[in-house]
Amino acid sequence: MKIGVFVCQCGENIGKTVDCVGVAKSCASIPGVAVSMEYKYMCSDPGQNLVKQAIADNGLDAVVVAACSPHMHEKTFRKAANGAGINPFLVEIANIREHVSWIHDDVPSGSLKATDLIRSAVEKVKNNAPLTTIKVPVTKRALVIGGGISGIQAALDIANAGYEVVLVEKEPSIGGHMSQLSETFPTLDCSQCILTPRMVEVYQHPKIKLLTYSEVEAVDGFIGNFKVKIRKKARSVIDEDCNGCGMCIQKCPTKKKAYSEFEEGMAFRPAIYVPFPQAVPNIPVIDRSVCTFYKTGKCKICETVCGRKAIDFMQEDTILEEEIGAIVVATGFKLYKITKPEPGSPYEGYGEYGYGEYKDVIDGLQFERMASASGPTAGEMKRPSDGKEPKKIVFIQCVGSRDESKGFSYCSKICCMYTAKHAMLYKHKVHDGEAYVFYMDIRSGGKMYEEFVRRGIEEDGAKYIRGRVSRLYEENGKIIVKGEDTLAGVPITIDADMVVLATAMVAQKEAPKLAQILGIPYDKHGFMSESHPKLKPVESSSGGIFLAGAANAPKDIPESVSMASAAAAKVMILFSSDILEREPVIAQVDESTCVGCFYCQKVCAYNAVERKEIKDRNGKLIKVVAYVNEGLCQGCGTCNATCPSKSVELIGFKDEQIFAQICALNEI
Amino acid sequence: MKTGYYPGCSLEGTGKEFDISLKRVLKDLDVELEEVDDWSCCGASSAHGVNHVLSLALPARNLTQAQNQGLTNIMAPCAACYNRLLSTQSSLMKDKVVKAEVEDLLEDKINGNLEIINVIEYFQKIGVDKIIEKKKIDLSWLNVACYYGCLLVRLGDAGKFDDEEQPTSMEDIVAATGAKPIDWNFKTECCGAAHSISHTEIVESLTKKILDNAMAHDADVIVLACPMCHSNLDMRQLNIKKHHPDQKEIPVLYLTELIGMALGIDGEELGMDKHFINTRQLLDVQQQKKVRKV
Amino acid sequence: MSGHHSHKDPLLEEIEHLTSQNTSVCYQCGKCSAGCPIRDFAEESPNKIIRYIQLGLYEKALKSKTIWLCASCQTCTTRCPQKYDLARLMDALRQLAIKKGYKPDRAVYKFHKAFLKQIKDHGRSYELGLVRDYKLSNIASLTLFQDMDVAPTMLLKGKLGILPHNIKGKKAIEKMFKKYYDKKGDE
Amino acid sequence: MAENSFEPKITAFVCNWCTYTGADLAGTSRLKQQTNARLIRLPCTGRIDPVFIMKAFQNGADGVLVSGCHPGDCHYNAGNFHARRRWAMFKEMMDFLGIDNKRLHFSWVSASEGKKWVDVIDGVINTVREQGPFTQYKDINKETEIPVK
Ligand SMILES: Cc1cc2nc3c(=O)[nH]c(=O)nc-3n(C[C@H](O)[C@H](O)[C@H](O)COP(=O)(O)OP(=O)(O)OC[C@H]3O[C@@H](n4cnc5c(N)ncnc54)[C@H](O)[C@@H]3O)c2cc1C
Ligand SMILES: Cc1cc2nc3c(=O)[nH]c(=O)nc-3n(C[C@H](O)[C@H](O)[C@H](O)COP(=O)(O)OP(=O)(O)OC[C@H]3O[C@@H](n4cnc5c(N)ncnc54)[C@H](O)[C@@H]3O)c2cc1C
Ligand code: SF4
Ligand code: SF4
Ligand code: SF4
Ligand code: SF4
Ligand code: SF4
Ligand code: SF4
Ligand code: SF4
Ligand code: SF4
Repeated sequence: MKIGVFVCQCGENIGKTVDCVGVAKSCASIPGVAVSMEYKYMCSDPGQNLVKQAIADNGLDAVVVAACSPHMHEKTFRKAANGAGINPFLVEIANIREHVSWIHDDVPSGSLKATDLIRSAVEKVKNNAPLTTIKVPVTKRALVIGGGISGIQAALDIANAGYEVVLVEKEPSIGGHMSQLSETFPTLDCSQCILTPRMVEVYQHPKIKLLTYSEVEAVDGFIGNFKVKIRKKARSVIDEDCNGCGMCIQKCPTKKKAYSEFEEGMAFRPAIYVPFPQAVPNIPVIDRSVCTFYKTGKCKICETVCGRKAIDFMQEDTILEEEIGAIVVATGFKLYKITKPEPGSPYEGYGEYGYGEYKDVIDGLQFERMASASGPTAGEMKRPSDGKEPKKIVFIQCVGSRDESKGFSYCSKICCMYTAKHAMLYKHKVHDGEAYVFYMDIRSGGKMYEEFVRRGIEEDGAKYIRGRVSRLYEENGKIIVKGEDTLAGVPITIDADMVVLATAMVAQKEAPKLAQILGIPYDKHGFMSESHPKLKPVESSSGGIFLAGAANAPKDIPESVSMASAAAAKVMILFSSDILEREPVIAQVDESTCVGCFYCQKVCAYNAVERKEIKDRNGKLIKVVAYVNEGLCQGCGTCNATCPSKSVELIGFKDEQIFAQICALNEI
Repeated sequence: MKTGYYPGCSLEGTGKEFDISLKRVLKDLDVELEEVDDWSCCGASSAHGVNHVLSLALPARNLTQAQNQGLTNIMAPCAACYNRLLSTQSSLMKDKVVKAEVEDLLEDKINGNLEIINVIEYFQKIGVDKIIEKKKIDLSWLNVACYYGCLLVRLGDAGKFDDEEQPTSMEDIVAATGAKPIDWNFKTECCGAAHSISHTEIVESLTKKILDNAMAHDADVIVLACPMCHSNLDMRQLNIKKHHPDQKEIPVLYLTELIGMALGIDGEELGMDKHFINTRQLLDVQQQKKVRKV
Repeated sequence: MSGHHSHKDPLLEEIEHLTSQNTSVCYQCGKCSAGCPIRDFAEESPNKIIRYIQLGLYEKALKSKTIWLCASCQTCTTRCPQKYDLARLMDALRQLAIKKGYKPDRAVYKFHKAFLKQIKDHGRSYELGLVRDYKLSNIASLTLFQDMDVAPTMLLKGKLGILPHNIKGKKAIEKMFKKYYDKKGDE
Repeated sequence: MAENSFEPKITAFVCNWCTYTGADLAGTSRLKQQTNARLIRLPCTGRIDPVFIMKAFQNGADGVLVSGCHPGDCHYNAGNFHARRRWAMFKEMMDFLGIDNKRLHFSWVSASEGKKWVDVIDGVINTVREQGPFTQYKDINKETEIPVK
């Protein structure tokens, strides 16, 4: 092998404290080095030409450049060498600027170190093999899971960039929690008014395939090349035939058989229903657990009244398969319920607040529905027990959140804001009412957020009391609230007409299951984990899978939307080329020596190691070995260091390469 | 195997009727207890309040007594004793250093295998069916407020036998007697038992709130399972009446007394004549029902 | 890679040792105080007591009447969102107050002492003796004679034994107390 | 070489994303250091095989430093976690071979910790210098069967 060594002076940057001429001279005597030269600015055009020329003149096979950090110019020199016909992976960099000249003043010892580093690079390059970047084709079709505001935003952004999107929502309608909100902080604009147009846009978008009442069942493959199985649950209504006239809903006799999920249990719905009037798609679904026909075999009134013959009692779940290039997970959150915990649940309920026994103790979403003009009380403040207007209302913040003893250590981030909103909405509706807010801290970091909270206190007269409530109980039609004002140091008891609990935003119950299907990590609370908390907040750790909105952590609407657009941008970056090029630094298994212990599989954080069956000519299974999926492997090399039989090696950083470097540095 | 019995000091004194009624009722239910040999005081809140190691050593002595007697479980009817015995065993098993210190004082070893139960758990074990089966008197005219107090359910890390905030186990037993357990708000509110003698003014105020809430929810009687709570809720009504002449009285019964009433046992045999608040009226109705039934 | 070893006040270390907990976990939410039965009778709220400790104002905590009024009901401990066992802190502070010579609430302290004396002398608590001893040590406090009203009734109803019940293992208990106090010094 | 002028050879195995970049930063900030360390850049500390360390000692390194991202900050999610689990094993192996633990060091240096890098590397060099030259490599060669190249 003929190797060329090129020592850069970087003007005075290297030249001043490293004897470049001397170094180049002594490197010439390293076995295998055919030419060794120095130059003032190696990265400049003349410098690069010098390298190219030397390659051509000497018929070099490999190149070592001793210059600045590889993070600066590795790419530059790989490209230059490639221009002269050398495989880019036969170029190694010795960092003699950041790691030598800039940190050492002593010329002799600095020069010695520079020589050592070059020798180490030379020995490594001798063991390098020509490699080609990995090219994977990209299916330019995105899957968005979850149709809340985050999923809607991501789907629209990607679709508007011209790519196809499959949007999967598990409920009968898209819209998520935002569709339940009355007005939104910090502007108090109507939630439905800004959301509905976007829902409709999704429905009408030619590039978006909307699958509601559907769930992702399996995901195979890797970045650019996923295969996704989606279960479309039986609606009992044929989508294509239904025109959303609503006759079936009107005539269904089971008017009060089920609590409306959308109204948070404060109203009823029949067996056949759409969650709310603006639902998208406006196609009803039959809840088979409630429908008289499914229970007794009689009724079918809906079928009779349906002019479009759209009811299909025999409909079954269908499984769709989709080819997908990138995935956005936007499955949102759930609100913590204070009811008694289910057996086996790691979370404690709120016994001291009555485990949800008292009718006039409601949660934030129930308040949203009560405040909403289209809600069960048509926007009037009427407490659930007797429909009276509450004159004294107490809001309690941090219920569930920041409560280690209930299992949730984190702050839910939005409840300070929505409580302030609730107090304001209440005061706007009940002018002679009193609103008290029990809080621990007010967290209102955001544009116009603090000003919003102050307005609630200063203009609308909400009374804020710093302290956690110890107990709630019902006495004579009042909810007795036992608190302490920790600022004044006095106990406070309030006989409230209604109490609203700002309960924690928690992960979807099924989120861990979905994360496992996708092969992405989730935190101990069930929120999907980002790849890096600062620099890769929308990437999951699996290539091609991105996160948006409250599925990742408690978030408000502006944050959810920004994250969704960011995730969409990441998808578009991926889709902007037909093929994906990746450094070939990936692990590779030697099937002949692999003993199939799968320790490598256990340590791989990317699920990149798969099982592969080796069969003989007759199809008889000989053994099962590890196989590294190129698309998933990120090249960390952990498997390599773990393998007891040394059967999996990280290309570019193989054992021989590192050994060669070690030996070169420590010549006895 | 018999259940070990740790009556505790109060059941020899102020809580005598708890002991009397318990033993009387068990006779009718055909179950027997075996008293822990030469048991000593558990130190209650006094030792606990001022001295950590002693607060463990005193109950621990009873654990070793029971162990040495070959018992596998101890039933302690007094909520304070129950709490002390249970948490002592649990904390000694968790903290080896303190365990060694205590064992040094005791000159004996703790094995940590005793099952420590309270009177409610004990009746759960005997089975509510047995009460229903042996029931002789209709108590459906009686509204009962079940009072747990604080120590019975707040066991910290030591264990859990019922919900800390909304317990219902006593209600289940009361329902088996035929009486009607009512819903009320102060069943786990503290009556200040620790200050029973030292700060009567506090105890009076706390007790009054509890009594008033029970009566506001139409309770005819308060039923409980702790001699300390009993002396507060029963005896203190006299003091309260001194300061609040209009205060209504409400009889306070031990759970065992209520069970005894349902089994048709005479009030005197249950020690119900020892209360400060008269139980005569209750017993009269009980007698009428008895006569009518015959 | 060594951990941080911040310097801690010896008194704080003793408190944390006695309670086996880190005082800093309390975030001063006041939920303990809000549910405390003696809150209305105490000038300083229970959460203030732990705040004093956090601020290093140990004397204020040890002098506070609140630690003596605490009824050991565990309500605070049961409901603390940070799982801080405040009842145990109250125990520890009472012990420390005695040890450091701070004046305890007379009524409470004398009661505890009288109670323990009964156990030491008899192995069980002998209530008449307890009331007697307790009263004797509290001549100054007139209000406490109130209880004498009920004592005769109790005697009549057979609820107070006239003679103490001495257990067989009485000697062993006495020895236990002695051994303990010899080691720790009388408190 | 005289005892007082002994200059140890240190081989440092560092991850590309955190420590290598941190060392770059020390360079850009012109933070002066002793010249004894030679860095070997690996994608992740998870790639570091115990054999690398043995190999370095066998070939005459006087000290070894392993440094990567802070726990929880690993560029590859969990590589440094696996590395840390292995480090405990290294220590045992060192004991077994009778190599003083003062010759093998571990640290976390992030991409922004140029100053920390200097402190770490100078600390390691000074500690190893105090140990004197490492001469037992021949014994190790006998005891272990890793062939020396
Ligand atoms: C009481 C209350 C008041 C609020 N008020 C405001 C406010 O005034 N201003 C503000 O900015 N924010 C407010 N918020 C926050 C706001 O609701 C959230 O920021 C927003 O809803 C997050 O949107 P998302 O799309 O990420 O999640 P979601 O709205 O939860 O949507 C997630 C969607 O994914 C679907 N899904 C879940 N799992 C799956 C699955 N496995 N497969 C397919 N689909 C799935 C769900 O059905 C849902 O439709 C409030 C929140 C609450 C609780
Ligand atoms: C003391 C302090 C500590 C912090 N600690 C943390 C932390 O621990 N974690 C964390 O996540 N965040 C932290 N932050 C916040 C973090 O610094 C910011 O979030 C981040 O720097 C924002 O990045 P930016 O690019 O938006 O703005 P900037 O960092 O301000 O960058 C803006 C750039 O634009 C240039 N510029 C300005 N005007 C013009 C113009 N007209 N034309 C051309 N160029 C222009 C500026 O020169 C500058 O280079 C901290 C902030 C402070 C002040
Ligand atoms: S290659 Fe690097 S070291 Fe050389 S001149 Fe360019 S910047 Fe300077
Ligand atoms: S199913 Fe039929 S009746 Fe019902 S909305 Fe659709 S078209 Fe109308
Ligand atoms: S068949 Fe079911 S859904 Fe249809 S009208 Fe009857 S109850 Fe309603
Ligand atoms: S946002 Fe406010 S109310 Fe919600 S958990 Fe955080 S501090 Fe508590
Ligand atoms: S660790 Fe090595 S031997 Fe084991 S399965 Fe993986 S590659 Fe094969
Ligand atoms: S190199 Fe890392 S990412 Fe690739 S297979 Fe091995 S452990 Fe997994
Ligand atoms: S409840 Fe717990 S965290 Fe809150 S103030 Fe009391 S001790 Fe502190
Ligand atoms: S244990 Fe003491 S401080 Fe805690 S709630 Fe009970 S009385 Fe109050």
